Order: sequence, then C-alpha cells, then structure tokens
Amino acid sequence: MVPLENYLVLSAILFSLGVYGVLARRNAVLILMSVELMLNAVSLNFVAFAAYLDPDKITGAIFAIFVITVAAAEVGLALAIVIRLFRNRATSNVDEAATMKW
Amino acid sequence: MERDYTLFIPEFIAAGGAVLVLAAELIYPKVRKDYLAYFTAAVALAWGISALFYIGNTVGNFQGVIQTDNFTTFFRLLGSGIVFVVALLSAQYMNRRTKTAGEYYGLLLLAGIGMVYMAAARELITAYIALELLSFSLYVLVGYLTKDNLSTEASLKYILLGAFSSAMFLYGMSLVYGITGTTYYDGIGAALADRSGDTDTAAVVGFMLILAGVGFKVSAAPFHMWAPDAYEGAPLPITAFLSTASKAAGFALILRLFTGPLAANADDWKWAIAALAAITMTAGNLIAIQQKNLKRLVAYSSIGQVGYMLVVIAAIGYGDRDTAQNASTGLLLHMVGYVCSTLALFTALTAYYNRTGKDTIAGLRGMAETQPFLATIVTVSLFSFAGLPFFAGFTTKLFMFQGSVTDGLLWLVALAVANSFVSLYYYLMVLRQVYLFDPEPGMSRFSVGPVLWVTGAALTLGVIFIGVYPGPVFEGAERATDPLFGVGVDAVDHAAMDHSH
Amino acid sequence: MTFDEAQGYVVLATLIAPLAAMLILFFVPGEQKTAVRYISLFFATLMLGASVYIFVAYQFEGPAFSVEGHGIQMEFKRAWVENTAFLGPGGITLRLGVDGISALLVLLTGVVAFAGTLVSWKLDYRTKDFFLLFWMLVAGVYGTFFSLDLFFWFFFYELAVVPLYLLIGVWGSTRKEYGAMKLTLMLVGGSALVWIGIFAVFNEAGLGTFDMPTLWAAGANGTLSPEFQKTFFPFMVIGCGVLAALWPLHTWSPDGHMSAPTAVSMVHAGVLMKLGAFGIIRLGIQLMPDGADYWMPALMVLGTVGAVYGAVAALTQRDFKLISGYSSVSHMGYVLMGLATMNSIGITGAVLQMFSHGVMTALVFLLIGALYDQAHTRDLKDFGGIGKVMPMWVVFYSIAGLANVGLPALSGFTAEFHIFVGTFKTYPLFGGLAIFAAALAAAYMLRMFAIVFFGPFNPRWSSLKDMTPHEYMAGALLIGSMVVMGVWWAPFTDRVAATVTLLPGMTS
Amino acid sequence: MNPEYSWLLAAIPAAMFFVIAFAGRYLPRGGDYLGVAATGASFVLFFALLPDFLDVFDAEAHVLAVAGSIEWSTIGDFELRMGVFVDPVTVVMFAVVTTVALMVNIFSIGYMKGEPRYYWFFAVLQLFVASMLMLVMADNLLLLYISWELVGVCSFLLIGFYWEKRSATEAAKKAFITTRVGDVGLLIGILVFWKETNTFNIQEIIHMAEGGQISETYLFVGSICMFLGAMGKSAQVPFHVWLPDAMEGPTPVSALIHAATMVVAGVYLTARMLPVFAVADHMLLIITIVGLTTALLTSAIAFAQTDIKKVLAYSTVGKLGLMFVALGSGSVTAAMFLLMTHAFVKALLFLGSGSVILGTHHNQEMDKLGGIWKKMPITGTTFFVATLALAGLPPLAMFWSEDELFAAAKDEWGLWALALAMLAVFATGIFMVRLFIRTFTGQPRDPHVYEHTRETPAVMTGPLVFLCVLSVLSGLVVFHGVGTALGFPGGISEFVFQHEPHRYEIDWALAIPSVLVALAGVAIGAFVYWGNDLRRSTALANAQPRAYDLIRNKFYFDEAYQYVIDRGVLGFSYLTSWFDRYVVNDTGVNGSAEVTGYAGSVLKLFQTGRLPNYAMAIAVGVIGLALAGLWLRG
Amino acid sequence: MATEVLWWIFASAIVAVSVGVVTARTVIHSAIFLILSLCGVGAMYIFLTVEFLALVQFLIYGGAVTVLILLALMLTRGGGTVTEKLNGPQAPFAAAAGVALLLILTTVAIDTAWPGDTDDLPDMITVTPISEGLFMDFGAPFVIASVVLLVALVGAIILARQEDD
Repeated sequence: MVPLENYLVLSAILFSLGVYGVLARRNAVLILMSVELMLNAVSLNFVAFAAYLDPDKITGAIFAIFVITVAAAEVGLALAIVIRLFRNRATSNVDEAATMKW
Repeated sequence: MERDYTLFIPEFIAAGGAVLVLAAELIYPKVRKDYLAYFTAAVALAWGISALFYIGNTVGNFQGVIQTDNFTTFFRLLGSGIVFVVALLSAQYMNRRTKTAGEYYGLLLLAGIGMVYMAAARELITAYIALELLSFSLYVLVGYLTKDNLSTEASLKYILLGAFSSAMFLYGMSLVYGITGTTYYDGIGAALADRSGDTDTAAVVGFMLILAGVGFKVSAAPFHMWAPDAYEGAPLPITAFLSTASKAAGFALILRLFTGPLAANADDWKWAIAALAAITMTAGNLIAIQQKNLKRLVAYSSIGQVGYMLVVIAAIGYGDRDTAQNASTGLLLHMVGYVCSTLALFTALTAYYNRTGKDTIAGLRGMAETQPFLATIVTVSLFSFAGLPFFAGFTTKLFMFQGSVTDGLLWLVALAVANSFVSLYYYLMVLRQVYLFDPEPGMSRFSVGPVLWVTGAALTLGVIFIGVYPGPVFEGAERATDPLFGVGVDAVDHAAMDHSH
Repeated sequence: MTFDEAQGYVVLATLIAPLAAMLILFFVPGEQKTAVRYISLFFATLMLGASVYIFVAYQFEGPAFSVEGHGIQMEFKRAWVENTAFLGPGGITLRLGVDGISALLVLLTGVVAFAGTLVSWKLDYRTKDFFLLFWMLVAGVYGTFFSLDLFFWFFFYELAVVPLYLLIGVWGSTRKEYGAMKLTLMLVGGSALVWIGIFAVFNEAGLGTFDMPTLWAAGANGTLSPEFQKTFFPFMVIGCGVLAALWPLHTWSPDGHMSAPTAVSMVHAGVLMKLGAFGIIRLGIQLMPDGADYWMPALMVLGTVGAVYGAVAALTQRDFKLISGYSSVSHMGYVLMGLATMNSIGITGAVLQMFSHGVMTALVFLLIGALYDQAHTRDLKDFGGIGKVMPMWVVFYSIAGLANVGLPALSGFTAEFHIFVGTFKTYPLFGGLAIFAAALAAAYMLRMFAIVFFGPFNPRWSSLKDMTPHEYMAGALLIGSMVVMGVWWAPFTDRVAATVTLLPGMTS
Repeated sequence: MNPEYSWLLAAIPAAMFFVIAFAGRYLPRGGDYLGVAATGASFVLFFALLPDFLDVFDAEAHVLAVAGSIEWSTIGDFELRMGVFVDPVTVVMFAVVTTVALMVNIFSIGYMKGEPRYYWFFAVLQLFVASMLMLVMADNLLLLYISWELVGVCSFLLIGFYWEKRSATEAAKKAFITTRVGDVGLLIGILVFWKETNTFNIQEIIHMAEGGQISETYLFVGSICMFLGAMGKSAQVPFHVWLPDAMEGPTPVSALIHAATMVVAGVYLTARMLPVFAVADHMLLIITIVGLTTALLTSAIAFAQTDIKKVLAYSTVGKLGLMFVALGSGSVTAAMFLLMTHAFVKALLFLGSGSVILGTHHNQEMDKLGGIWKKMPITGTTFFVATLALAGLPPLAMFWSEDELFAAAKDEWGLWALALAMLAVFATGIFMVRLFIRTFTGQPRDPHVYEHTRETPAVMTGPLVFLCVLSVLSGLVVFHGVGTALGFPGGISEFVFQHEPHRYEIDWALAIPSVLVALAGVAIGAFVYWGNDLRRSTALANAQPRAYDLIRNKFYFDEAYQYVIDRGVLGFSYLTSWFDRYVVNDTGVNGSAEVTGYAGSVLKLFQTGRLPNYAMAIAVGVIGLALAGLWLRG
Repeated sequence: MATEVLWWIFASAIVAVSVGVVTARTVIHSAIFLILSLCGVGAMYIFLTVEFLALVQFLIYGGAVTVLILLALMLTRGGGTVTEKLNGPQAPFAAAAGVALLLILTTVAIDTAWPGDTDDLPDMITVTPISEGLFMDFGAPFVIASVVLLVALVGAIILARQEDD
C-alpha cells in the first residue's frame, strides 16, 4: 500500500508550488490559481490524515469539504475584485496595482 | 444539551437584521441610506442587549463546536458595540459615496457575527469558517467603494493575501489534525498533552503555520503588510472596523487556541510569539513615524498595539496559569480601551472628513480652531493610544503589561514600554497639526451633526472612564477570561470530550 | 468623622480642586475670558489656602506623628480596584496623604500655582484652553505628591506631563515646537523607565498590591531581594532623574524652558522638576533601600557633575531663560547630591532645595515673562540699564538672583547649606565642588545683573513698563516664601526632617 | 542692662533697614534721620552695655566672654543654635563699628544730599551695620557666615550704588565675585571643622582644636580654607584687586565698609579663629607672609596712583596686611589695636577725601587738585593729622598700635619680619605725604576746580573733627593708666589678648627705629613732592621706567586675572556650552531621535505596495519561524 | 502493487501539471494545467478511498471553479496584454522560498511519528460518516458556511456589477 507519508509529501510539493506561484506570478488570476493549488494541497492533507488516522469520523474529509466550499466562494469573490480592478485600471497585474505604499 | 439553538439567539437577531437590511433595499430601493444605518445600529443594539442575558457562570455548549460563555459574551458585546458605532459613523459617510448601502450594512452585521463565532468556536472547522465569514465580509467592505481605485486595490491585496495566509493557516491546522486526530480544542489539548515531550516536527511547524494565519488576521509583523494598504483604501468607517473588530476577533481566536489546546506545548510557540511581538511593535511604531496619511498612521499605530497585545500571548506561554489569566484579563481590558479610543478617533475623523474631505495628517491643520470638540476627541484618543494617564490607554496598558510580567518576559514588556514611548512622537506630530497651526485660509468653524457628536462624546467619556476607574471593566474582563482557564465554571459541558476519543 | 478623617478630606479636596476647575472651565464659553480668569483665581486661592493649611497642620511631633506610618498623616483611603486578576485585597486604592516631605512640596505647589494664575492674567490667546491644561498640570503635580499608591502615583506623575506639549507648543515662544517635543519626549521617556521599574517591582514583590507603604515594607524586609533592588534602582532613578534634570539627561531643561510660556515655565521648573526628585525619594530610597545604598555614590557623581556643569554652562549664555534653564540644572544637581548623601541632613537639604529652587525659579520665570511680553527679546546683550524703567522688576529679580546665588537670609542658602553639610559628612570632596559651583552661580548671576539691570540705559527700552499689580502680588508671595525659609527655617526643617529621619538606610 | 541684650545692637539697624527700604521714599528726606537714629541708638546702647560687659569679664576667673544662644533648628541630632558671644575682641569691634557707622551716617546726610535713591542708600547702610554687628558677635560659624555674606551683599549694593555707571557696576560685580571665591574657602573651612567636631560653635571648635581632637590634615585644610575667606574679605594678595575698584561706591561707603569695618572682617575672623590656626602646621607663617606680601606690594602700587581714594584704598590693603602680620605673629592684641586705630584714621581720611570730592564738585584726581587747604581749612587740617597718624608718627594713634605690632613680629619671627613691616610703614609715610601735598598744597592744577571749591557743611566736618580727635587720642589706650581710667582692666594689651595679658611698656630699642622710619618716610615724601612739584618724582619714575611701569599697572594683577577669566573660566564655559549643544543635545538627544526616525524611513521601504512582496514577507515569516522552531527542537 | 504503480504515475502527473500551473507562459495554459491538477487530486481521493470527496472535487473544482476562472480570464482579456511577462522580478526568491518550504514540509511529513497506522487504509469510506459529520456534528459550521457563501455571492455582485456612472 501507499503509505501516508507519500500523500503528505505530494501535498507538500503542491503546497510549495502554490507558494512559489503566489510569490512569483504577478497576474492576479494566476496568483489566485496558485492559491487554489495550495488549498488543494491542504485538502489532500486533510483527506489523507482522515483516511489513515481517523477513518471512523473522517473529520478531515469534512474539513476538506468546507475548504473546497470556501475556496470556491473565495475564487468567486476574488475574481469579482479582479474584474473590478480591470475595469478601473485595465490591468490585472498586481505590480501595477501598487498606488498605496510606504 | 446537544443542540441548544437558544445559544444563538443574539446572532439570529443580527443575522435577521442583516437579511432585513439586505432585503430592504431590494424591496424599496429609494429608502434613505442613513435610515439603513440607524436600523443597523438598532439591530446591533438589540444584539448587544440580548447578549447581556448570557452573562453568568453557566456555559452553553453547542455540540462542542461553539460555546457561549462569558468570553463569548464579552466579544458579543464588543462586536455589537463596534458594529453599532461603525454603523453610526457610516450613515453620513456612505450616504454620499454609494447608491446601494443595504449590502454594506448587511455585511457589517455579518462580519460582526463572524467575529463573535471566532470567539465562540471551540473547534477548528468552526473557527475557520467564522474567520472566513469575517474575512469575506471585510474583503467586500474594504472594496465597497467600487469607483475608488484605492478601495479596489486594497480589496484585491487583502483578499489575495488573505487567501494565501488562510491556506497557510489551513495547512497548519491539517498538521495539528494529523497528530491529534481531532479538530476539537479539548481533544487537541488532550492529545497534545499526551504527546508532549516527543519531538513533533509536525506540531512545531503546524503551530507556526497557524501563527501565520492568525498573525495575518491581527496584522502582526511580518504578516502585517496588507494592513496599511487595506486601511488606507477602505471607507473610513471600515478602517475603524478593521482596526477594532478584525483585531479583536483575531485575538479572541488566539486566546481560545493558545490558552486551551495549545497551552501544553507552550515551549514550542512561546518564543515565536515573543519574537513576533517584538518585531511587530517595533516595526509598527518605527514606520508610523514616517507616515503622512492619517489612515496609514493609524494602521501602523494599530500594528504597534498588536505588538503590545501579543506580549500577553507570549506571557501565556511563558508564565504559569495565573499569569496567563492575569495577562489575558489585561488583554481584554486593553482591547476595550483600545476599541473605545480607536472608535472615538474615527468618529472625529469621519466627522472631519465628511466636512473637509481631508485624511492626511497635514489636513488636520488648525482643527483646534475649526472644530475644538473634534480636536478634543482626537487628542483624547491619541493620548490614550500613547498610554498617557487620565485616558484608557494608560490604565489598560499598565494592567495588561503588569499582568504579563514574568521574570522571563520583562525584557519584552520593557521593549513594549519603550515602543509606547516612541509612539508618543508621531501622535504628537498629529496634535502639532491640530493645535499649533492656524487653519488653512478659507476654513471656518463648523459644527458636527448630533449623531456623531453624541457618539464621539460618549466614546470619549468611555475612554476617560476606563482610564480613571477601570475597576468594572477589569472585573468584567476577568470574568470573561474565567472560562478560558476553567475558573468558576460550574456547568462545563464536556460533550466535546466525547468526540475526541 | 474624626478630625484626622476630616483632614483626609482636605487633602482630597486639594486634589479635586484643579480637576473641578477643569470641569467647570470646560463648560465656560471660550470667549468669557474674564470669567475664566476669575474662576481660575478662585480655585487657585482655594488650593493655596488648602496647601498652607496642610503644611501648617502637619504634626511633626506628638501623638499625631507616627513612626510606623512613615510619618504619613491626613490620610484618605478608598478602595479603587481590588480582588481582581492580579490585584489582591487593596490592590489599587485611592490612598492620599502627606508626610513631611510632601507637605512642603504641596505648599510649594500651592504657592507656585497661585502665582502662575496671577501671571497668566494677561494671557489673551485661547485663555480657556490654557487654564484647562494648566489645571491638569497642577492636578498631576498635586496628585503625585499626595498619592500613596503606586498606581495613582504614576498616574499623576504622567498626568503632569500630558498637557505640557500643548501648553508649550501653543502658547510658547522661541523654537517652541522643538522645545515642546523634546521636553515631552524626554520626560515620557524617563517615565517609561519608571514604568518598567514599577512592573518589575510589582512582579517581584508578588503582593498583589500597589500600596506604597506595603511595598516599602517589602523593600525593607528583603521581599524585594537586594540583587533585584540593585538591578532596578537605576530604572527608577534615571527615569525620575530625567524630570529632575539629571545630567546628562538634562537638555530638555534649557530648551524646554526657553520655549515655555511664563506660567508653564513657573510650574514646570518650579514644581514639576521636583516630581523627579520626589520620585527618587519615593521609588528609590523608600522602595529600594538596598539599591539606594549601592547606587547612591553614582548619583552623587552625576549630581555633582550636573551642579558644576550647569553653572559653568550658564556663565556664557545670552538668553535669560537659558541662564535659568542651566541654573536649574545646576540647582537640581544640588538636590540630587543631597539625596545621594543618604543622611538626614543632606536629604532634608535636598527637600528644602526643592522648595527653594521652586519658588526662586518661579519668580525668575515670572520676571522674565514680564519682560519678554513687552520686549519680545530675551537676549541679554539687547538690554542695559533696565533698572531705570523697571526698578521694582530689577529689585525682584535681584532678590531671586541672590537667592539663586545662595545668599543667606534667602531660602537658597538654607537649602544649600544643609546639602553642603550633608555632603561633607559623606563625600567631602564633592561638597567642595558643590560650593565651588555655588560661587560660579554668583558669577553668572552678577554677569547678567551687570549687563541687563545696570550700566548705561538703552533708550530703546524707554517704553517698558514695570510689573503689573498681578505680577507684583505673585512676586511678593514668592519672595515672602523665600525670605521666611531663609531666615526662620525651623518650621520647614522640622517637618521635613521628621519624615526624612524615618527613611530607610538613613544615617543621621 | 544684661549683656545678653547685645543682639539688640544689630536688631535696631536691621529693623530700620526694613522701615527705610519700604517707607523711606515716602518720608521727608528719605528717612535719613532714622538711619542716624538707628546707628546712634546702637552706639549709645553699646556704651551703655560696656560697663556691664566689663563687670562680667574677669581675667582671674577666666571668664572673658558673655554668651547665650537659642535653638534654631534640629534634624535628628544635627542641632543648629544661634547665639551671641561677646568677648573683648567683640567689644573692640563693637566700638569701632558703632562709632564709625554713626559718623558715616551723619556725614552721609551731607555727602549724599540730592543723590537719587537717597533713601535706599541709608537703608542699605543700616542693613550693613546690622550685619556687621551680627558678624562680630556671632557665637558660631554659621551665623558668622550668614552675616559675612550679608555684609558682602551690602558692599555689592553700595559699590554699585551708581549703577548707571558701567564702571560702578563692574566694580560691584568684581568685589562680590572676588570675595565670593574666598567665601568658597570659608564655607569649606567651616564644614571641614564641622565634620571633625560636629559643631559650629566657635568656642567648642577652639576647645577641641586645642585639645588635639581634630586630625592634622583636616586642621590644616580647614584653616587654610578659612583663611582664604579672610583673605578675600580683607583683600589680601592675590584677592586685593577688588578693593581699589570698590572706590566706585559713594565715599562714605568707602569709609565705613571698605576701610573701617567690613574689610577688617577677615582680620576679625582670623583673630577669632587664631587659637585654631595656631595649632595648625605653618599656619601662622602663612598668615604672616600673606600679610607682609600684601603690605609691601600694595604700598608700592600706591605710589603711582593719582586718584585720592585709590591711594587710600591701597593703603588700606597694606594696613590690613600689617594686621595679618600681627596675627601671624600671634598677637591678637596688636591686630585688634591696629584695627581700631586704623579704622578711625582711615575713616577720617576717607571722609576727608569725601569732603574734598564734594567741596570740589566731584573731583578726586590729584592732577586736578592742589592748594585747596586754604579753601577747606577744617578738612585740610583733619586730613593732615590723619596723614601723619597713618604714617605712624608719635604720639598719634597708629604709632602705638604699630609699636605693638613691631614688638610682636620681632618676638615671633625675628628681625626679617620686623624689617619688612617697617618697610611697609616707611612706604606709607611717603605716599601719604604725596597724597596730602598733591591734594592740599601748592598751586592749584585746575583753576576752574579751585575756583568753585568751598568748605563742606558742619554735618560733614563735624564727624571729621570727631574722628580726628580719636585719631590723635585713641592710641593712648595702650597705657595701663588710660585703660583703668576708662574702666578697663588696664591698657588694651591687658584687655584684648590671647593667652596672657601683658602691661604695655615702651621698648625704646623698638620705638626709636620705628619713629625714625616713620619720620624718614614723611620726610622723603615731603622732599620729593614739596610744593606740589612733580619734577623730582617724574625724574624718579624715568630713572626706573620698568619698575614704574610695573607699579603703575598694579603688577598686572587685573590683566592676569582677566586673562584667566577670559581664557580659562569663560573658555571652559564656552566649551561646556558647545559640548552641551552639539554633543549632549544634538548628538545624544536629537541623534537618537534621528536614528529612530531613520530606522522608520528604512523600514517603511519594505512596504513596497506590491502584492508579491507582501506575500513574500508572509512566506519568509513562516519559513523563518518554522526553521527556528525546528532548530529549537533540535 | 498495481495500485502503487498507478499512484506513482498519478502523483508524478499531478506534480508535473502543477509545475505547469506555476510556470506556464500564458494564463490559459495555466488554467488548463490547474484543471488537470485539481482532477488529479480528485483521483488521489479515490486512492484514499473517499470517493464522495473525489466527486465533490470534480464537480466543484473541475467544474464550477475552472469555469469561473475561464470566465474571468475572458472578462479581463487574459489578464492584460499577452506578451506581458507573467512572472515578477522576485521569481528566483520565490523559488528559493518554495524549496525551503518544501524541505520543511517534507521533513515534517517524514519525521513525524503520526499516531496510528500510516501504511494501512480502510477498504472503503462510505458517505455515512461524512454526512453524519457534516449535518450532525458540524451543523453549526455548516450553517455559517452557508452565510459565507451568501456573503461571497452578495459581495461578488456588488463588486462586479457595472454601476451606471
């Protein structure tokens, strides 16, 4: 069988890639996508833990459902804001949305 | 009691009010926007009053995920109070800036509910969802001025970073779940206590990730960077809400988490909190010196305040149980004082902004001539922030730090005091504009509307009352922290324990 | 209500008077300047009367004087916050009272505040705000002298600093923004140190109370360990020392005084600086006797440096207020020296010096203000032969100056003499240096006299008027205080010494 | 009357000070009569008390003083008592002070007439008299110091009486500060003795010093310091510079304060403390040397002065030096005797010069005077007598006192001291005669001045005559017979003494050289300046130009001091001010503020406004915390 | 054994497409990679025997979220000009941070002594505990989550709507 650690490492890789994406990208939508990657890693983690360590109540899986729900809502809201930004400034590049600083 | 829905009555009121406000505009689009504000304030008032009935030593527990005890009640009162004031502040302000205000006030109430459940949650999923409820509402509220580039920019930064940090937070929770097999606080506490002594890299890293999540929420350095931008871009009343409710909620969550489930592993996180506290207060106060915009100044200053409050959390880690409760009590007291002062300040700024449209420090020039009453409020609140006596800040800070002092943490308290001294400089720079200069030509004396006048006066009196006679609030704060430490709680429902086997 | 309790209410009333004045003034329209003045004068008179009463009624011997009670009398006690969290029974009490030391300083406050009110009579710019803040300042000062609870002590100690920024910033002169900012920051910085010290003391004592006599007992019986005291004594003393112009943390004094308006300078140099020295007694000597034992030689060095340094620096200043500012540094140096002697003569002298310097320097600032209001310059070189147009002014200033120099029959001598005696007892060499500095005082004072008062008359100043009746009254009151103390000092020493001899670690 | 009432002597003028100071300007004639009445009352009271004093004093029973004191203040066991102590030394001082004060008060009515602040002059004069009397009857060093300072202030106020004149102001300042430097020593000395004996009471200190209860080092240090105070007050080299400048004050003030009374306070103090000084190592020798140096140096300077009052001032300093020589020789008798006779003579000379000044409408430069004896017969005559008296001619007063001095000096130190003292007397003769001749005789230098010169009124000449009588006769108290006739135990040497009384007898081996020296001085002076002819003296000056230059410029003392003050004291002050501004304030205080502000301006740069940077901060924070956590766990 | 091989194939694919998400040169490519990655994770849930969740994953993520993203991309015209560089200047540091985080999290995964049997999975996790948990134990958060969705809905409408200027 595939041990738990494999899932965890896979999740870690996805999470780190997501973090890389958030840090490296400058398109708001891409950043959002990277965040989704991270959230998926989290879900994977939860489900893996639930399946291996908490098979009776699988709280982790339930948590994952909440995470997915919230993530979906977050995407919707964030995209609305990106669209708003695009309307206001004709860009979705976050580096250009840097009027406020210091 | 497995499912005691009566525990939620205050929030039912608030949520019902929110739905009504949302619906009101749909049904009757021409409704006066300020009426909506006053209605919201009335709902908040009802909410707060209904919360009063929960004061006492009995603890209501909803399936182990939500607990209505004094701690919750405290934050209900605080939350409803903040919503009340912010709604009043918004009335005139939002009237001019938006055509649809129903959503604004609805979300305000919902954000308040999120805050309360962050404090009430005794389970990670609930805490997470409540946090997102608050966050989502705030993302929208910050960006509510859709035609304002700054508002949108602020909202974008806030939501993307918020999502990023909540991913971190979730990953941390998943690790904690992994080693404890449960999401209930009591279960986590028991499981961690069983495992304590082992080298749990997962626990350590998990704590740090959780810390990042809550640190973001309360804007602790280095997770604070969204705050100044969000504060600046947000509508003025929302800035007030951000710097009070959002922080209070974050600390409520932190207190529940760090005094309960994570307390046994204090060695793993206390140093981190101490470090964050030191960095946060120092960075906040030093950068604040350089600010020109009033909202940003308040943002950095509130970051500094967060640093002081984190001292308490560090004290919970470093000290024994008594110290932990003393410090937490101090934190709640300080929170009340800080909230009062901040809201008073924003009342004055809103009233001033409504009239002059100025939100830079230099814009306050000659305020003492044009509006002495507002100048007084600004003075009182800034002096309160700086921790000068007669005003809340002095007493609450003194109590908070005194409660936090342990032998190992004196250095941090000393640093906090030093920072508080530095902060005086930039507060004085504001007062310098207010008092030392004549108003710009063309500025004449104006009067303040009765709503803001009364609000400001009441808050100012509150600030002075807490500063001079802190006894009642302090005692209330202690009662509020009792449940965290199992003091005087007769009827703890240990249902939660059943879930954690 | 027994007589003693009734006296406690006198103390309470004295503390409440300035607060009441604030409250009433808050509701007086700002345009009613005359009303503002008379209300202030009324309260000032009240305070003066009460202060005199407190000083006179203080029993330094007989049954009323209790050694166990640290010589504290006229107590007023109300529970404030207790039995909550870290506060045990009597955690914070509004405990007021006077001992011999504070009785004298209360008198000083009454006198200077009264004089300050009279002097501010002609102030015409935002009169109401000025008096509002002024009474806040006075309330802070009174409160500090009365408080026997560490919380309230520090509360009032800080309260006295709160209004200074605005008082100086709005009504000040010469580089007022800089002076106000520096003064406020340095003073608050000092109290930050005190604050840290208070935290540490409360924590170390672990008694759950801020009650000062209880904590003093803890300091004396080793509950505050000697090591602890040695560590935290400097926090208290340096913190309070800033307010007492402890060298090298004194630079707010010249600049702050230069900028401050007359009445504020008076109260500030006259009374507020004494809070620092008073704090060293309360939080240093009384709270941490072991620490005091260990650190006092260092304070002696700093005090002496300050005394000499201030005098030397004053020699070549060209601004009246700078001279007074540096002279204050020098005189507060004497106070610190007196405290550092750790013998009853020296400390009594230090307390006398607080009073003496208080009235003297208040008078000096009063007079400088009277001149500056008309001349709009304070540069010595601009003047000459002022005695021709302002003879009474010159007489008053001369008396103040001679008191400054330490001339017998004026209070300065009485105080400095005791300090010198005390210093000689323990540190003869420093005593010698202090006396030398006193001679320098003669040099800078007479230099100023010679330049400004005497010599050929500069006709540019022929329009100058002599003192107004208000200033005259205020000045006469201050001079009266100086003369009484200079000639017949037993009433002062009796009261002060009765308490001083009870201080821990005191050699006779 | 009870001798303990002697405090009234001081109290009367003190009370009158307040009356005149506050009410004088509203009284007719400024209340000058009140002043005269006050000093007169003291004068009368003193002589009324004198028999009582004498009754109490009993040499046989070793009762030589009247003392009484009251408690003043107490701090623990530190008790201060204030009291009076009257012994023969005090009695002499009383006599001198009350007498001269009364004369000067009367004289001032005429002299100060029409001056501005007339009442103020009399007020301060009363304060001075009170303080001076208190000084000489103080039983403890604290009270003495208090009075000491008060007379200093009165001196300051009176020197600066004409404060509109820059020179008067400067002189007052100089006098005060110079004596103040000496006072530093005095106070240190007092405190050193207090530290060793725990008392301020003079008699107790003396007792303990003689009993060897004061350690040698402290004894020496204390004595030296105290003597510094005496030197400052009595204008001994190197503190002598203030006294000549003090002549800026009104002339009656010069007579009272700067000739007869205040300047002898140092002598009085030394006499009072002599038993202590005598125990200290080398102290007497030091006193003697200081006295001799002063006497010779200032006599030399007096040669080249042209201002009447300055000449007299230098002569005063010289005579004070001689008094110190007497003290250094261990003879309180000689010192006090000299003090008394000198007070009368010098008061007469000053009042005489005041008369001249007023009579010539404010001229005091010899170069403008000359030949006014005819115009001012009374003044001239009395001045002439006083000149001879000061020169030490028998049988005038000062001869006898100097005789005592010579005897003491010879006994104690031998011939060298005697010779030097006589040299000083010799010099006095020369410059006093020069002064007299150039002022009163010969042809008028300035006809205009001469024309307007007239004799002064009786209110001024009266005191002159009275003092002239004293100048002639007061020396005779040295004789046993005169003393007993006056009710004393005998001559002054049987009344005022330190260890044992002795009966005065003329020692011809000393008297003859003394007379010869005095005569020689007078003769040489008369020869050189006869007929107010300056050719001989000019030739003399030209013969030794460098020496003349030296004395003409007063040995450059003032210049040296000025240099030290400018470069040393003020330079140090400038340095300190600079240090205070730029190091302590700008660097220390502002610097730390700027560093804080700068830190803020650097830190804020992290807040770039770019979202990825913010996210990076979060990531770095998390990674840092996690790494730290892992590291801490090991 | 076959499961393991299959797992590794899937795992590698997921990593590969995820790398694609964060490195793709165009936004559309990224989005397509993201769909693949999300579906891969869904497959992982099947490996973990939580099929219900896999279903949720495919529906919500594979369906709703990606549709939203693609819609947004259309509305924002690909998020700006096509030629624009998608990576910011801080990419190298981002890579370093990613690697560091990966190391930390991998250490955590391997180093920790997880409580329980980490090698064995239950054969099948039915939907029953999930539904019980969701609707019974976690009823309260479920309700709150619905409010969150309401907020998101209202918020998205407010923010995205075209206000008549």
